[in-house]
Amino acid sequence: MSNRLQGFDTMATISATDVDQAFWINFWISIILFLSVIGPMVYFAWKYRADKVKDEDISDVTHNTVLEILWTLIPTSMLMVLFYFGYSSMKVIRTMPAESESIVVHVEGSKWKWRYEYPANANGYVHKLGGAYTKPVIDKNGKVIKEGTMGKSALYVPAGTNIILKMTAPVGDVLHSFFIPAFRMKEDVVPGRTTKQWFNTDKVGEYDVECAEYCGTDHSYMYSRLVVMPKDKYEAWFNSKEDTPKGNYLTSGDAVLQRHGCKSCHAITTDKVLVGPSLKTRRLTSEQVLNVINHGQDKLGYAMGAMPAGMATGADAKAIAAYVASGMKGNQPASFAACSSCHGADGKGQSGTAPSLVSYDATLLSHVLKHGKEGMIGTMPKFPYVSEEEASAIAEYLQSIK
Amino acid sequence: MSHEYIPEIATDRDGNEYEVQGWQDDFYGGKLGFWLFMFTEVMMFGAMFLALTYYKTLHPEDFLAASHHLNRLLGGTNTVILLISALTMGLGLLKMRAGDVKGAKLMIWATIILAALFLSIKGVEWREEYEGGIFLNYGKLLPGSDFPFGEKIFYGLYFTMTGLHGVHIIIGIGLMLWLLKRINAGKVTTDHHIFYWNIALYWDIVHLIWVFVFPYFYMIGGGYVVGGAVHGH
Amino acid sequence: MGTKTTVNYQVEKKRYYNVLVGLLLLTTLTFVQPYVFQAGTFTAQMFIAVVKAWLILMYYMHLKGEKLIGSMTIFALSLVTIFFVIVIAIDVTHFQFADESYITSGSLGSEMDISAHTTHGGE
Amino acid sequence: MSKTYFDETHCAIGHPKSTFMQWMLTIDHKRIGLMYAAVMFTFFFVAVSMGFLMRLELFAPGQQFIDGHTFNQTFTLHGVIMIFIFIVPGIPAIFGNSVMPLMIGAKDVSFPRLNWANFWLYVAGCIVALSSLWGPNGFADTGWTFYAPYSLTTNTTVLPLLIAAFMLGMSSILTGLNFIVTIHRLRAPGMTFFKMPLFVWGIYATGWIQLLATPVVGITLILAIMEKYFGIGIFDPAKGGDPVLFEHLFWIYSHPAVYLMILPAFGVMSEIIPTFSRKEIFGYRTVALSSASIAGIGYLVWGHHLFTSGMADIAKTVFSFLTFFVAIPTGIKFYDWVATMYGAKIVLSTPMLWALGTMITFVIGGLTGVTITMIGVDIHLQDTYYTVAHFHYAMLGGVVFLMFAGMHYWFPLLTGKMYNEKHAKIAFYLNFVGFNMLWFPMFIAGYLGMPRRYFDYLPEFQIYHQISFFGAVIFITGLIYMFVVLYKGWRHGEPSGTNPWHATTLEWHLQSSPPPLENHTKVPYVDFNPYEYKHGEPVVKFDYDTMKRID
Ligand code: HEA
Ligand code: HEA
Ligand code: HEC
Ligand code: CUA
Ligand SMILES: [Cu+2]
Repeated sequence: MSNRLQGFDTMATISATDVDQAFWINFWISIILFLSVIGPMVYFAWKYRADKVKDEDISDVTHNTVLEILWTLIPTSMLMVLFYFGYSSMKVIRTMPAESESIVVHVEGSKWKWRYEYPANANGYVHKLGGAYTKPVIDKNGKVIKEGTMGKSALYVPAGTNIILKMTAPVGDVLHSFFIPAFRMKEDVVPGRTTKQWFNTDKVGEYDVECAEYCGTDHSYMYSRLVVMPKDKYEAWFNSKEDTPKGNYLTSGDAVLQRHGCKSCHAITTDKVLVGPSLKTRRLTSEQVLNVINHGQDKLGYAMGAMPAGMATGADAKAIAAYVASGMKGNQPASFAACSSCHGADGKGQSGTAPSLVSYDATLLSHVLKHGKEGMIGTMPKFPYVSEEEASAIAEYLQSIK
Repeated sequence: MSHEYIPEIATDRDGNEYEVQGWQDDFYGGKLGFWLFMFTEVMMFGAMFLALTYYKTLHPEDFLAASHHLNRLLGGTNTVILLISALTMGLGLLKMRAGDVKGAKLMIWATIILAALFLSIKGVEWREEYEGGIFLNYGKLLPGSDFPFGEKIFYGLYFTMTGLHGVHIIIGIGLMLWLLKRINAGKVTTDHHIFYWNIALYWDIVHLIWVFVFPYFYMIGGGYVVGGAVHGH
Repeated sequence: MGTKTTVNYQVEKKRYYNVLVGLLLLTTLTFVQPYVFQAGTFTAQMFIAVVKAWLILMYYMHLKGEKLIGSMTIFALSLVTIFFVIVIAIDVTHFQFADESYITSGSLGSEMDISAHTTHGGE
Repeated sequence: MSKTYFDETHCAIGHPKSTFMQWMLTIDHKRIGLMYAAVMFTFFFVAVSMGFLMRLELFAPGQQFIDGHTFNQTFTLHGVIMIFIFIVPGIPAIFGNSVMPLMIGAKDVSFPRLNWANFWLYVAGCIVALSSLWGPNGFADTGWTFYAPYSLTTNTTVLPLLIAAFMLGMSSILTGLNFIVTIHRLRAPGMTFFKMPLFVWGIYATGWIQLLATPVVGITLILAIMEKYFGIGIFDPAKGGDPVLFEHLFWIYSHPAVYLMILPAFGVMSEIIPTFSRKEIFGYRTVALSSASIAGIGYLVWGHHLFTSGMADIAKTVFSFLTFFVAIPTGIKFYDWVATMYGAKIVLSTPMLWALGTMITFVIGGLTGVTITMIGVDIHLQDTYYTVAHFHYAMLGGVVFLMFAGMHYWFPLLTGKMYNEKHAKIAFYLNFVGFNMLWFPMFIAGYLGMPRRYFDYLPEFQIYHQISFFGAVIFITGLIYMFVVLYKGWRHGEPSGTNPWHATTLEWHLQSSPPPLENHTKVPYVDFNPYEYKHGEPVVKFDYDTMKRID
């Protein structure tokens, strides 16, 4: 298991890059300062250890003005550098963009849930999301029987847009703090006050949200999720009356492409050549695509040179490969490409080969995928590498096509 | 201390002698200690004034409105009473230092009476406010009332601060009674009056706090209302 | 060592009365000030209070001529002043999002004009 | 034959015959110091067990032993004891009392009876604090910071805790007051401020913080009580109150309080380093004045705890800027200590080992403090385990370690015995390794987004908590080991003589050890600097009967 929170390393916002830069500058300056004290200390403790020094040789210096000025001024100047970076990294996070150019989401933190209220959409409908995180179920021995879930408690926002979070807590409630570790930002949610923070990210993906101000018994379960979706998907959902966006945007091939930054080089829907060739015009098998992702490629002689290797790995790489190879078919999860050969492009079955898959739920699906199935029509092969997430994405899709 | 205090002597290398201060009967030390204690009072009331000013900045209008309704006449009377009591206290100490023990005791009694007077007037004021529907945990100060925030906080702090000041007056009275007892027991004398001195200081700081409490609560409302009684909003 | 300090009773007594007169005058000033001029009532009141406090400190509390305690007092008082400057002048006057915040935008069901509260701060 | 304070002592009331009553009523500063130590370490172990309980619970995600509510009470109890009962009175109450008057050649503190009353006020405060453990709804679950409005709305037993904090604060104020007056009035003749040992400087600066900062938290707690029980609205938004004001008032005290903890600890360091370097301290004046300036600047920086509170951005900037200036005098101290070791003859006895170990841990604690004072970075790290690791490095790896250093250093002075050096050193290494293993991983977890006061956490952080747990186990072993070594030393140790370390300051120039009642036979005349060494031996020598210099 990874030791990082979802999306922690993506540097998805300016605040994340700024803060990390400031942090690492501080880190290296700290190392220097640490060594400037501890280095000599250890050296002296070893060099002047009692059994090596004769009493007559003990020096009696008690002052050295030059040194004293140096070790006042040098650290001071370093501190000013640190102050500058601390200040500048705050400046950006704390300078709100104009509300007219942003989406303002009202965030309310209360014991122990986050609620989100969107502005009215084109149809005058107001999305209200959020709710408590479901705690894991624990048996008598303290074993986790069922993991907790986020339910509908996620905050959905479009990529590439200014999002202002206008936060408060109900009067009578207590302090909370809306903390998005991946973006390196938090601000307290104060009853009786309105506080704000904002971000803008291009990286489609999901990010953990934690409550970082102590608020009582379930403080440690006051999680939420931030889901950054492609703009068009967001618009589609936002203007609908659906509770939550359908489809799992995290694992859909499109989102994965976006998250890993393929789209900055490859056009997807047009034939345009950006940095690399358009992926639409190219017809490759999934293995070929996978190969390019894993090893890069430099055969076609584009000005930018090579396609970098290792931009995506593991399940993501496979999802992308499948998606690209299948010709970027709409909303379908990328991994469904593997299924459509037998079950039909729309999943409604192909007589003779495989049955209609409409309305399969995730549990059954993942079981079949893991173990395969043998029945009257023929054999359904195993797909053990299809990840849990992908399976659920497929299931969701299947349920949506009824 | 029952036993006589004899200062010690230390000598430097050349045998010159130096008198050494001990902890017994250190007049200046006692005074210094008490001054330090008074700083803590200053910080305590300072913090409350800070809270007060915090909300005054947020709700300037409410504060003016609320200040109007306090009874300036009674508050002013109390100011003068404290002024005079500070004088009697000071004169008493002077008399003690000049050897007039009887006069000193008289002055202490005068101070006690003035202090009691102060408290009674304060009581009258609080009752007036109570009848006007303003009191701790009562009437307009309840969360549900439609009293503006600024006024709620103003009165909340008004009761807290004048209340705490009143507690100081009560403690002061207690201290003065104790002082009388010690004078009668011959423990506070013309030569050993540090206890008296410090209580006088205490009384002055109580007065000093009032010097700020009074205008802050009663006077900032400006001149529209003349010492009006509390009335509804 | 006793606590005997020499004192000239008459001189000291006279000083006490003089200070009393001064304080009474200032108290009168406190009273008339709002009726004489309106602007800056708060500042004027606090200024008078500071003068009174200074008189009390110097003469009733015998701070005059006390070098050590005097400088300690200055230290303590300047600390309080700094607290005020930081909390009031730097923080609250720049209260963020005042017009959107509940506590600064009128009370529950109040008929008062809430815009009066939103004149300060806010970015 | 002089009497030690174990034989007889002054009492606050009467002349009791029984030894027990003599201890209970004693106004002798050394006995009071020891009694503080006894009470404090008892509580320390309670708090330490709470810390360990938290580590056990956090061993794996999900609930292990205690539920969320109990966990919250656990860290509240841990924090309250550690801060208000253990570390704030800490070094001043133990060593300030038992050693400081000896260092300035005084017979006692200025107000010995006040000192006695303070001790009992302190004990009463501890009892009131603990009494809420049995309160109707269980112990408070507010965290040691008592943030409004949580502390005003929780139904757990907060009131006794607030009152207790007020009493403990009062005791601390009056102790500080006592020390300031003592240092001003009772220094031996000739001992100017710049001839005082540096520990006394530390205590002096601390005294001012105790005196001027503590009342603010006192009144804040009173306002909270007024609010909770008398319905005034100061922090409650329902009445227009602002919770952020509480944070201001709370930290106006509690930030200076952290310097109140560390300054006397730095004092201990400044005693130990020259003694075991056999050399006069480098830059005496700068070390002394830096204590004063840390105390002074320390008053102005409380806002760095409010970087994400909703405070105005301009205020954040000002506070961040000011906070950096605390690091400068602190840095000067460290460089002066290291410079003292240059060309010295370094005796690595146990106190010196502790002191050097603390240099490492405190510098880490301090430098990470600088990290979180960079506003942008703190916006990420505020209320994460990074902060928790920072303050454990500063408090445990700074103050408590130096307290242990002081315990080893003054042990022979106060007991007249010597502990077993070899075992004491082993205990040190265990503690040092255990400590770093316990807290270093928490920096990483915090940076990766592990919030504090979480009873359950995402599985991503498990590995750090596990390493940390094993560190705690090693640390336990070390702590217990250390106390056993000291206990054995006290009971069965070799007599140590009056000046086993060849130290220079006055507390080592007594005619017997443990020190006699009323300390020095005669008051010495101090016309020398506190750390005068020549060829590794103290320059100033006394005839202990007359306290006359014989060098
Ligand atoms: C003994 C206790 C102690 C000490 C000494 C310190 C010292 C410092 N602390 Fe710490 N701190 C705490 C105890 C302490 N702290 C506690 C208990 C909390 C949390 C409370 C809570 O929320 O529960 C806290 C929290 C805390 C925060 C808030 C974190 C948050 O909640 O977001 C901040 C932010 O600025 C901070 C900063 C500092 C700084 C800059 C110092 C400086 O004084 C450090 C100075 C020292 C050095 C810098 C190292 C030595 C110097 C050199 C080697 C010289 C060269 C170096 C430079 C020039 C940089 N501390
Ligand atoms: C002086 C201050 C001090 C000290 C020394 C410590 C020491 C320790 N603390 Fe700390 N701690 C605080 C002050 C301190 N703490 C404060 C102020 C907080 C914030 C509270 C809040 O959020 O409100 C805090 C919070 C805090 C937390 C965070 C809680 C959270 O945010 O979720 C944790 C978690 O592990 C922790 C653990 C520990 C541990 C393991 C130790 C250890 O280092 C202790 C070392 C000891 C052991 C590991 C075990 C020792 C021995 C035994 C168990 C046997 C004992 C019995 C006998 C022999 C009689 N502490
Ligand atoms: C080689 C062709 C093939 C591919 C590719 C394929 N399947 Fe199948 N699948 C079958 C056949 C044949 C069956 C029918 C087995 C049976 O007789 O029940 C089947 C059955 C299933 C069933 C069970 C239907 C039922 O009624 O029991 C599910 C669910 C399913 N497939 C899902 C998928 C998914 C999801 C994918 C893509 C990852 C996929 N399949 C890819 C051939 C295929
Ligand atoms: Cu909400 Cu913690
Ligand atoms: Cu701090």
